[in-house]
This record gives sequence, C-alpha cells and structure tokens, in this order.
Amino acid sequence: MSKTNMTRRGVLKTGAVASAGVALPTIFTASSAAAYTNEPTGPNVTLGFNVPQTGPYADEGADELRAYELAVEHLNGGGDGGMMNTFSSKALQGNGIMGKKVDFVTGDTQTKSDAARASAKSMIEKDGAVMITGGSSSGVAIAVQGLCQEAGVIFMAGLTHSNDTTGKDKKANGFRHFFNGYMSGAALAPVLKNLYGTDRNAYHLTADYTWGWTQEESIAAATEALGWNTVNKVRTPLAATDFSSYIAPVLNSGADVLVLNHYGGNMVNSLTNAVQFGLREKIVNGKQFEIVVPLYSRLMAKGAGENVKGIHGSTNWHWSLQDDASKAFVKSFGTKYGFPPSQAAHTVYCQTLLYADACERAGTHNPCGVAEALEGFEFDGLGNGKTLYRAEDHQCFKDVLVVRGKENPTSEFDLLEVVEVTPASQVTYAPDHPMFAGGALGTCNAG
Amino acid sequence: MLGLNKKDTSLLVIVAALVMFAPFILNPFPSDSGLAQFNAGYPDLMQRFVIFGIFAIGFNILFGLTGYLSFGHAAFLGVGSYSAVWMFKLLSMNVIPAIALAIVVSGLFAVLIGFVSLRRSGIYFSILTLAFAQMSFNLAYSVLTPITNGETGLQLTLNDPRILGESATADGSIPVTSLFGLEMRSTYEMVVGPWAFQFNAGYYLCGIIMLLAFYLSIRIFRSPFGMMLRAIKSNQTRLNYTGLNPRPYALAAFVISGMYAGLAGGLMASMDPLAGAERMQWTASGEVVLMTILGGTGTLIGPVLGAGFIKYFENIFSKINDTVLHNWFSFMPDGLEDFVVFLIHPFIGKGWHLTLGILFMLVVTFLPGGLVEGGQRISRMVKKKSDDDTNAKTTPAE
Amino acid sequence: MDAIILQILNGLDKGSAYALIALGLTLIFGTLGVVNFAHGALFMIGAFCAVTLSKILNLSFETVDPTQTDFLGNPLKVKTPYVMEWFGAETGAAIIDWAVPLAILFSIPIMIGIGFIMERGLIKHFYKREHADQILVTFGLAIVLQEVVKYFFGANPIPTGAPDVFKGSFDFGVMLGFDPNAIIYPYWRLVYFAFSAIIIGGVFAFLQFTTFGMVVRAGMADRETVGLLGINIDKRFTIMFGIAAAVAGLAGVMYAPINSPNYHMGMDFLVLSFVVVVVGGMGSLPGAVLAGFLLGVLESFASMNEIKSLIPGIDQIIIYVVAIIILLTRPRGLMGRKGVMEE
Amino acid sequence: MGILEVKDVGKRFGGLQALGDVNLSVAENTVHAIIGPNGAGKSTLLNCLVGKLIPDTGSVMFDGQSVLGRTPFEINQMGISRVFQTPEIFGELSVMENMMIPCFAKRDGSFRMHAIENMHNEKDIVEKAEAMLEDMNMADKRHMHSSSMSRGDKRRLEIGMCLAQEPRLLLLDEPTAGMARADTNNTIDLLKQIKEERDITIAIIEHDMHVVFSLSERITVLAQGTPLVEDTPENIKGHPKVREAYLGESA
Repeated sequence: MSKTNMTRRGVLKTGAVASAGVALPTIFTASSAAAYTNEPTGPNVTLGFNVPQTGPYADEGADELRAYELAVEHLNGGGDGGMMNTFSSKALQGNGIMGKKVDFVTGDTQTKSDAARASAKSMIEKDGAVMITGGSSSGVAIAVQGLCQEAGVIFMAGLTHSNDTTGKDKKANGFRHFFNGYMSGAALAPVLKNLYGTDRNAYHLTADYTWGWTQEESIAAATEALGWNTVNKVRTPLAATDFSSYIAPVLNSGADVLVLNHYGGNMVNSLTNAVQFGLREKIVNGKQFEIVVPLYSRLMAKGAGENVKGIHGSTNWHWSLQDDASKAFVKSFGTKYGFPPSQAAHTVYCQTLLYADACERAGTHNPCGVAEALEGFEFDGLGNGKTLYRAEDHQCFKDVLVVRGKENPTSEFDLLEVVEVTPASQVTYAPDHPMFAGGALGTCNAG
Repeated sequence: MLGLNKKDTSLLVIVAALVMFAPFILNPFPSDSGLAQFNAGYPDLMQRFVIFGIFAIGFNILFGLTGYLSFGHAAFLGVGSYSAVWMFKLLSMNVIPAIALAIVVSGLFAVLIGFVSLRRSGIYFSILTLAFAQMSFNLAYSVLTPITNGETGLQLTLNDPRILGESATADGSIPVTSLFGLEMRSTYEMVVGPWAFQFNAGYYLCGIIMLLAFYLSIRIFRSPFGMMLRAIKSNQTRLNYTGLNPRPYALAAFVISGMYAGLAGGLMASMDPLAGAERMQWTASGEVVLMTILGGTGTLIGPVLGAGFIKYFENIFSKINDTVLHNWFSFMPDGLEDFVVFLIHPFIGKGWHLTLGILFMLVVTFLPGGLVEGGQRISRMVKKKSDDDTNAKTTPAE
Repeated sequence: MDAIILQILNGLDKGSAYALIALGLTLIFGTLGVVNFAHGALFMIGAFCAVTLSKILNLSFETVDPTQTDFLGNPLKVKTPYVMEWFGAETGAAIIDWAVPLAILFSIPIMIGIGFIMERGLIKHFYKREHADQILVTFGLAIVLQEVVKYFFGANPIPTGAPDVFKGSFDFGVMLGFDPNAIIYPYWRLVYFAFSAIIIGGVFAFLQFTTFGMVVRAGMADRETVGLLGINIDKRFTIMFGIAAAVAGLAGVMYAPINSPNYHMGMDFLVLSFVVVVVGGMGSLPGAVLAGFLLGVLESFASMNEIKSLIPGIDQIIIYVVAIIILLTRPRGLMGRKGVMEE
Repeated sequence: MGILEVKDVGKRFGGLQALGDVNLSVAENTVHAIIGPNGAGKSTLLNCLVGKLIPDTGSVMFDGQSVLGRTPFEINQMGISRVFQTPEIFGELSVMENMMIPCFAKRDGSFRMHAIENMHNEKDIVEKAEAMLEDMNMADKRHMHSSSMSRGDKRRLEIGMCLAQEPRLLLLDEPTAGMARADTNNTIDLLKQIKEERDITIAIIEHDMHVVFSLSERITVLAQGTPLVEDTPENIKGHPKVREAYLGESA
C-alpha cells in the first residue's frame, strides 16, 4: 500500500530534504503547502472504510466491507462495473478517481464512538485518507461525522437511521444516502392504514437511546396522523437481552399493535420474545394482534428466523428489486461473493460511487468542491429510483421500501418481500421540520 | 535527583526520553514500505498511549499498592471526559480549565463511590465499584442524555456559549482545543527521506503531563504513604492493631487513582472533544485492569507498558486487512501466498480480539509478573551473558 | 394483580437463567476460589451446542429445481436435509424440530470435556496464582472461545427454535379466574423454569447425598483439613469444573430458543452472573440460587410501567442498586461464608 | 487502681455465655497472666479489651478511660498493643519497613497524608526503627522479606513492632503457641528482658505453664467465662480449684 504525504490544517510542514537525511524545519503558517487535508499528490487516492469488525454488528460491517471492495474494484475499472453502468451520471471512467487509482484502508469502529473516532483519526493522520465512510449505528456515524468536519475530510455515512444524523447533528462535510426514522414512519403509515385500518391502539417498545427515541417519535407521529391511538411508549434498556418483562404486559394494555423500535440484537430478541408470547395469534378488541418493526434489516431478520413471517417494516433497499441498477448490483456482488448484498452493502456502495462521481464532476478532491458537487445533486440508476441529495441537510431523498417477512422463503436469503415502494415525494419533509431542527450544517471545512 | 534514588531517576529519564522521542521510535519503517502498517507514530495513537498510560498508572496506585481491585474505574474516566467537554462548551477552548475541572469532578465522584465501596473488601469491594460504574454508564446512555448526550456522546456545537471564547470561528467552524492559543492538533511534520515524523502539540502536552503523573506515582510509591498502602495489601489486621486506620489510607489511594482517571479523561477530551458513554462501561474498566496486570501489577512502569500493548493491538492490528497481507506476501508464488494469507487471516483485522486473547493467556502463563518480568528476564539474560564473558576472561587466571 | 403475577412469572423465569449460571460459577469461583471470567463463554458454548446440532441435523444435499430461480437468476438449488432422506420427510422433520432437547444429550459430554480440558490444561496452573492473574488468563480464554465461535458462526444471532409443541403460550389467567389473555406465559419458558429447577435440585442432591459431594462440601468448609485427610482434592476439583461447565452449558442449550444465540451472549451474562454470585455470598450455593431468583424477580418488577414512571430509568440500574444495598447491609451477601475472597 | 480495670464484663454468642461477669485488674508495670482451659473465654476477653468485640455488659477502663465502643486502632493509640497467636506482620514488606510502620503510627497518629514525603527525610523514624531492630537483634535482617523469616523471628519482629509504639500495656495471646522449645525459651528470655528494661505492663494469655510460671507476677484463672481465682504464681500452683478446673484435667 503506498502512502501519500499528508497535510492538514495546522500541520507545519518541513521542506522535504531528499538526500541530506536531515530535515531543516521550515515553519509554515496556517496556509500550508497543500490546499486541503490529505490532498492526494501521488498516483493514488486513499479512502478510509471504517466499519464495525468486532462486536454485535460485525456481520453488517463485513458486508459493508465487501461492498466497499467491490466499489473500489469497479472504480478502478475491474469487474463488470456494477451500478457504474446504470448510474445516471457518466463522469466515472473506470480509471480510478480523476485518473488516480483508488486505494483503501480499513478500520474497526467496534460500534463505539471512541473507537470509531480513533480509527478514523488514524486513517486521516497516518494513512492520508481523503474521505471516511462507514458505520453501522447512528451514534458512531454522528461521532465520526463530527470528527471529519473538524479534520476537513468528507464523511459519507453508512448505515445510520437516526433523524439526528442529518438533523440536529448535521455537518457540512457529512452526507447520508440511507433513509431515516421520519421516512420510515412516513412510508409505513399508509401501508399500515391499508392493512390494519385506522382504528388501532399501538404500544411502543423503544430502545432507550437517541436513535430509539427519534424512531419512536417519527412512527408515533405518522401513525397518530392516521388516527391510531398510542397506548404506551415503554423504553427498554440497551443492554436488555430478555424482553419478556416488557412484552408480557402488552396484551393486557388494550393495545392491538406492537411497534418494536429496536435494531440489531435488541430487535431480534424483542421480536422473538413477542412471538414466543403468542401475541400474533391473539385477537384484541376484535382485531388480529399485529407487530411492526419499523426498521428492518435482512441480516438481522435472519437472526429472528421464522418469527419475522408476516411482519411489516421498512428498509432502504432490498436485493429482490427488479430495476436494472439493483439487478446489476446484485449480479456483480452475488457473483463475487456467492450471496446477495444487504441494504448496508448497498448504501455504502452507492456512497462510494457518489463520492467518486462528485470528485470527477468537481474536478478536485477538495471537500468543499466535493460537497458543492453533491449538494442538490439529482441522480438515478443506483437502485432507489430518482434521488436527490438535498443541499440544505445533505440527506438523500428517494423511494422507501415497505417490506414484509416472507411466508415461504425459498432460500436463506429470501426472507423479505417488498410490499410497496413508497415514492420519494411521500417521505420528503421540510428542512426545518421540528424533528430535524436544532442544528446547522456550518461551513465546509477543507482542513 | 528530584528526591528520587538513582534507580528511579534513571527509570524516569528513560521514560522521559521514550516519550520525547516517541515520534521517531514509533515510526521505524519508511512510509512507502509494506511494514509501514506497523508504524504507530501518528498523533492520535501516541496520545492514546500516554493517556491510557496515565489511566493505568493511577489504577496501579490503588490496585498495585493496596490490592483493592476496582472494577469500575472507567466511571472516573468518563466523568472526567464529560466535565472537560462541558468546560469547552461553556467556558473556553483552553484545555487547562477543562483538565482542572475533570480532575476535581472525578475526585469528588471518587470520594463518594470510594467512601461507600471501601466499607467492604475483596470481591465485595470489586462488585460494589462495578455496580456504581455500570449504573453511571446505563444512566449516561439513557436517562441522563440531557447531560451526556447519550448514545452519540457529548459533542461541541456551533451554538455553545463558550463565554470566554467564541461560539464559532470566523469561517463558521467549531473552534479547536488549545493551550493559550497553541492548538492541540497542530502538528509539525519532519520529512526525512521516506520517513515522515509527526510532532504534535497535543501529544507533547499529554506526554509532559504523563511524565509528571509518572513522577508523582514514583514519589507516592516511595513515600511513607505508599508504604502504608502496601501494608494495607499485606495485612490489614496488623495495621489496625498498630494504631493505623486503613480506611482513610485506602480512600486517599482510591481518590488519587480516581483523579488520575479523571485527568486521563480530561486529556482525552482535550485531544478530541467528545465524551462517549462507552468510556464508562465495564469493558472499559476491565481494560485498565487488564493493562495493569498485563504490564505488571505493582510495578512502576508495568501499567504504561500494558496500556501501550493493548492500544497498539486495538489500533494497528485491527487495520490490517487481506489486501495488506497480499501486499506483504506478494513475493511468494501465488498458491503459497494465498495459503499464508489464509493462515494469518483469522488473526488480523476483525480477528484482532483473538490475537489479543491469545497473547493475554501466553503472557500471564509464561510471565507471571507481566511484561515487566519479561523485560527483567531479558536484561538478566543479557547481564548473565556479559557476566559469563567476564568470567570467561577471569577464570583462566585462577 | 394480574400484572404482578405476570411479573413474578417473568422474574422466576429470568431468575432461573441467572441461578443456573450463578450455580456453575459459584462452584468454581465461590468454592475453588478461581475467578473464572470464561464462565459466560461456557454458557455461550452450551447455546452453540444446540446451534451446532441443529446445523448438523440440517446438513443437506442439493437438487436443482428448474422451475424456480435463485437471486442471480440461475436455477434454484433446493436443499433437502439428509435426515429427511434417511428417515422419511415426516420423521426427519420431527428430528430436526427436536434439535434443542436432543442437544441436551449432545452437550453434556462436550461441556464436561471442555471443563476437564480447561481445568487440566490451564486453570490448574493458576490455583496458587493471584486473582488478578486468574482474571487475565480466563478473560483471555473467554475472548478466544468467543472469537472461535464467531469465526465459524458469524456475529449475527442464529435462530434456534423450540419444538413445535412448545410454541405458543399457556393461559394462567383463565386458570386463576382472570380474564383470558391476562396472564399468558410461553410454554418453552415454563419448560426452562422446570428444567432449571431439576438441574439445581440435581446438583444439590449430588452434593448432599454422594460421598463425592460430602468431600466437596467439607473442602468448601476447610480445604486444608480435607487435604490433610489424604483425599485427592485435585481430581475432585477437575470433576467440579466439569460439572460447573456442564451446568453452564445446559443453561445455554435450553436458553437457545428463548433468545437466538450469538457469540457475545456470554459476555452479556458475565457481569450479571458475577453480581448474582457475590450478592448471594461467596461460597454459598443456596445463596447463589436465591440471589438469582431475587434479582430476576426484582428486575421484572422494575420494568413495570407503573414503577418506571415513578423512578425513570430504574430498570436500567435495578440490579446494581439491589447489589449495593445488599452488600452494604449484609457484609457477605445473602449467605456468604466468612473469609472467602475477602482479601 | 490498676492500669487496666475490667468490671462485670459479660458477652453472649447466641445461646452461649462466653463471658459472665469478669472482673480483672492489672496493676501497672506487672506481668499478669490469664490462664484457663480451652473455651474458658480467654480469647473472647482479649478481643473485648482491644475493640474487636464489644461486651454486652460491664466496662473496660484503660488508664481511667473507657475503651468500649472504640475501634482497634483507637485503642491501640491509647497505648495497648497486641501480639497475636500466629505472628501478624506485614509479610510482603521488608523487616525494616515492618519496623518503621509502628514508628510512624506513634509519631503521626492513625492517619497522615504523607504521600510525597521522601523516606530519606524521615530521619527520626529510620533511626528509631534501626535502634529497635538492634534491640531485637535483627539488624542484620533489615532488608529481608519478612515472610521468609522463621516463626521465631517473626514473633520477635512482631513484639519489636509492638514495643516500637512504646505501649503502656502489651497484650500477648499465646506468644509461644506452636513453637519449638528453643524458640519458646528465646521468647521467654526476650519478654524477661523487656520487663526489666522498660516501664511496661504485660498481660499474657498462655497455655504453656512453663511460660506462665517463669514470667508472671500475678495469674488469673478463667473457667467457663468467669474468673476462678486470682493470685500469685506460687499460690495458684497449689490451688485445689485450679487443679480441678484446669491443671487436673490436663494432668
């Protein structure tokens, strides 16, 4: 792996004394030799892929890494090109980014904000990464986004679903392709109305941390707008493994829908427990009892096994989509690895391509140039239909999928089926929506 | 010198030299070589080495001297971090008040927890400290979110008041932490041929504070107070019947080590103004226990070595991936290259935990005194060898 | 009222998991004085015995079904488990369905074997070492075990269902004269409760009524004297370790259908099980069991909405609050013996 | 009025009356032995004197002040030092350090935060500890790890540590238990020497009659938690009640 000289704001760089072997310090002021942090000066450009490799989300992290490697391969002209062929922007040539071969470094976030920042810092300080991307939880994404803003590199968020990432914690250098809690609610609500009617009593179980709260707020607002009544909102500890004591009282509360605002291991366990208690066979208020999991992930759904059957939720993307872009991506990923990609893999692949494309269009790796190219960028052909990278909050607006756990899966990957593709217009909100208020992008930082 | 005996002075001098020249020592491989992956001489990791060194030195004052095994020391680190970040949010970006507040608040916290926990000894004490720390963590993650910002961690924002500073810089960014204007992140880079050595202001601040902390710990170890602490570990009954009250001694040690942890937390926040709740989790408390035991409990330098060892694996081994491996072994024939990569693959990247676990077991099995004992054995071997040499020269005369 | 009965049921169920893990841990930790941080990993391995057996039973051959396609558009390869081929579809399906109960038989020799290897190969050398060293070595071992499992099974949870007959839940409410659905409880959790009662009873009976058990109890009371009697304590320690591992493993096997096993489930239980053992009191088996049930029930009560609205976040910290209160009011936990792990 | 006055002290453990109305007076600068068969309550009485146990009834006065309700270290600071049946020393510390700790306790009281003071600056402590080691004939062992010494040496060190505190009352709990004859005689000699050289009161609980009769000036016989007789060694030797309760049994 070759490494370029890195420079960032605050770096006082010596003149490179080639042969003498002794460095003569020459002090530069704030305007250092390079125009921006880690400006690639050699024949390569380095990207930093920061994903959870240990801890509960390690499998999602591994899938993200696969997608990153695939994206790099495609950017450098290898493989079948994947979604580069279907992408509406044709700036990418398959010769790296602006002729520079794409290199990458990987790191382990451990799903802890501290470790994630340490890993990202080492990529910036040691490996000269000009862009950081990845993450499989909102806390980590927000923490790393803040770091990238300070360091003056671009952050392309991976799987992060909290409203805050592009809401109160949004940053000028950070961009999110993934959807968010508000969009989940907005996409699910009409489907739930069609399926379960407008006269329903919902009981929320919510993971007791920031993501859980924004999710609960979004779903409750969306369902209450339908006329649903929210019976109770119960917070469950993050560390909980057995949810029986939270699920047992549900039936008695008069609720006929259980909303599980959980993700990852929490979701698997709470859903398994709910099904164990036989909630889905019960009739309450004369209606069939239903369970809703607003944020679905196929990898995690696998952990819940048969319990997901018939349960509705939303997802950013699913491999069974039949548009050309999705098919191209599934084909190139599936051929290389032998199984279909997850939504986490899809979103990070898109993010890598979007970043590379923005560099090409801007003609620079300078974060401010890249950001400008991404802001307000409209594109298609990345599997989610027409998409807008909104300038006001750096959030992508695109179709959201409502999915259901499949009754008769044909393979171990065939767990979910797409019920409805909610169009982008239905999930779009104003940049100053109260759920997203309280933060500011600030100005882009090039280091 | 400085009230230390010859041996301690030379230890301090060696540590000082290592800290000062760390940017060279930790960057032995030219940056264009494949082995550059093993270089640890970049600011963030160097800062972590010394900060966790401080944390472990402090922990060792409690555990190494008194034998009280606290399983909740990370709580003080977390409290220190939160205090420091709040100082940056409310007062100014100068690190001095932040670090000062971190030490004070964690000290108060330690008085409280120590006063209660020290009513019990042995495993009962350990579980009490664990319980307090886990309570702090769980609450910080959820109910106390207004103070701690929960899952995301406490961060600086553009609308923080910062009454003695500025909310935002002229170009609309969040200001950076500094020591009277010297930015903590400012780095002087020296390029010598293929090497690039980085001298970071924040690292040197941490390094100097670590040396002070280390010096203070030597003084404590060698003081009458330190002797009393060792007496607590050795025989509390005798101490009681010698007219000495073990409780305030143990509490003082607990508070001192809590303040060390707070100092470490404050420095962490000063280098990178974010305070996450995970810093208080039991795994973080366990980590400092492991650092101390791994390095050598009750020794002066051991905890620092243990901290460096664990942080090195966490940051360096986790970043090695298959692509890197293929680069290293590209000189081999293809089949062999793949085979070697296949063999090493489980131990690097996402397998860094496995490597660390195996090393824990090996070290503790074969080096009962930790890494320090390893060092002693090597130096004894070297000494023995040189003794043999001198013997070899002198014996023929007899 | 019905809510309280429900939470007592929940608490007993949770408590039985805690009690089982704490029972094994206290055999090693409370009586041999070895701080075993790998005990959670044994629980996890038990759960993965169930996973492994179910994987083995599901070993399949593939036949191509041209009418269906896989995700790449190729003809779908349909998998048929060998057992269904050998025993007929129905019997085969029934065998797969009963994988978890079958795993009990499968896991006992494995767990005892692991316990023996652990003790003979590693722990044996650490009896006379400091607790700190024991922590380091068993923590290292726990990481290694957990990473090995992760290497083979991945990081995501793996669903491992209970037999179909145990699906669904039992309506206690009707039995007690409440409305239907007021107090329902899953069958498998009732099975788990009964199972742990049997195991706990078995371990106690074993220690109470066998010569081996008598020696062990004497050894717990006064290790030196038993050593002086010329009884080979070492060998018995090995057997104790085997038993402890088996108890932890069985707790894990039966837990698999309750929550899908994942490689870090041992670490999740580790801290809790130490708290349970210490609250119960070092060196006391009944103490560990009692503390397990007590904490289980209190945890369940704390998660009731009525209580949570009084004290926000109480369910996050209840275990620790109770631990602190008990340790401060009773110096050696509920039933601890003097002098065990007090230095 | 003795330096130690025990009045009507009683102590129950559940159903067992360990001590019942014990009265005892130890005169200043004497050696007072307390003997009795096993289970007579000797150790319970001793523990009541040093603050390990609190008697249910009665009073214990040391030099006119009550010791009841005080913790062991407070009572120690009043001037009572205790030697244990099995030597309690700081095994992981050197012999010199063992000796310095009581010197600190004497000078600085029960707690002092001398965290960064240098040991070399504590000249008075070092000198005193060295002198004490000299007295105990242990100067040559000063750098030894105290746990690696013989039992006799440990006992000697423990007694030295108690003396370094300049106590007014030294309590000895079976100081020669488990010792070889030679070590026992050495200990007797040491105690005799201490008695001659220092203004100190010694109370000794002992099983070994040889030790008791070679050292003590007065003897209290305890049986079933109550004092049977108190007299001079000569009178005790021939006392019928004592023979019956104690010596008779053992003979």
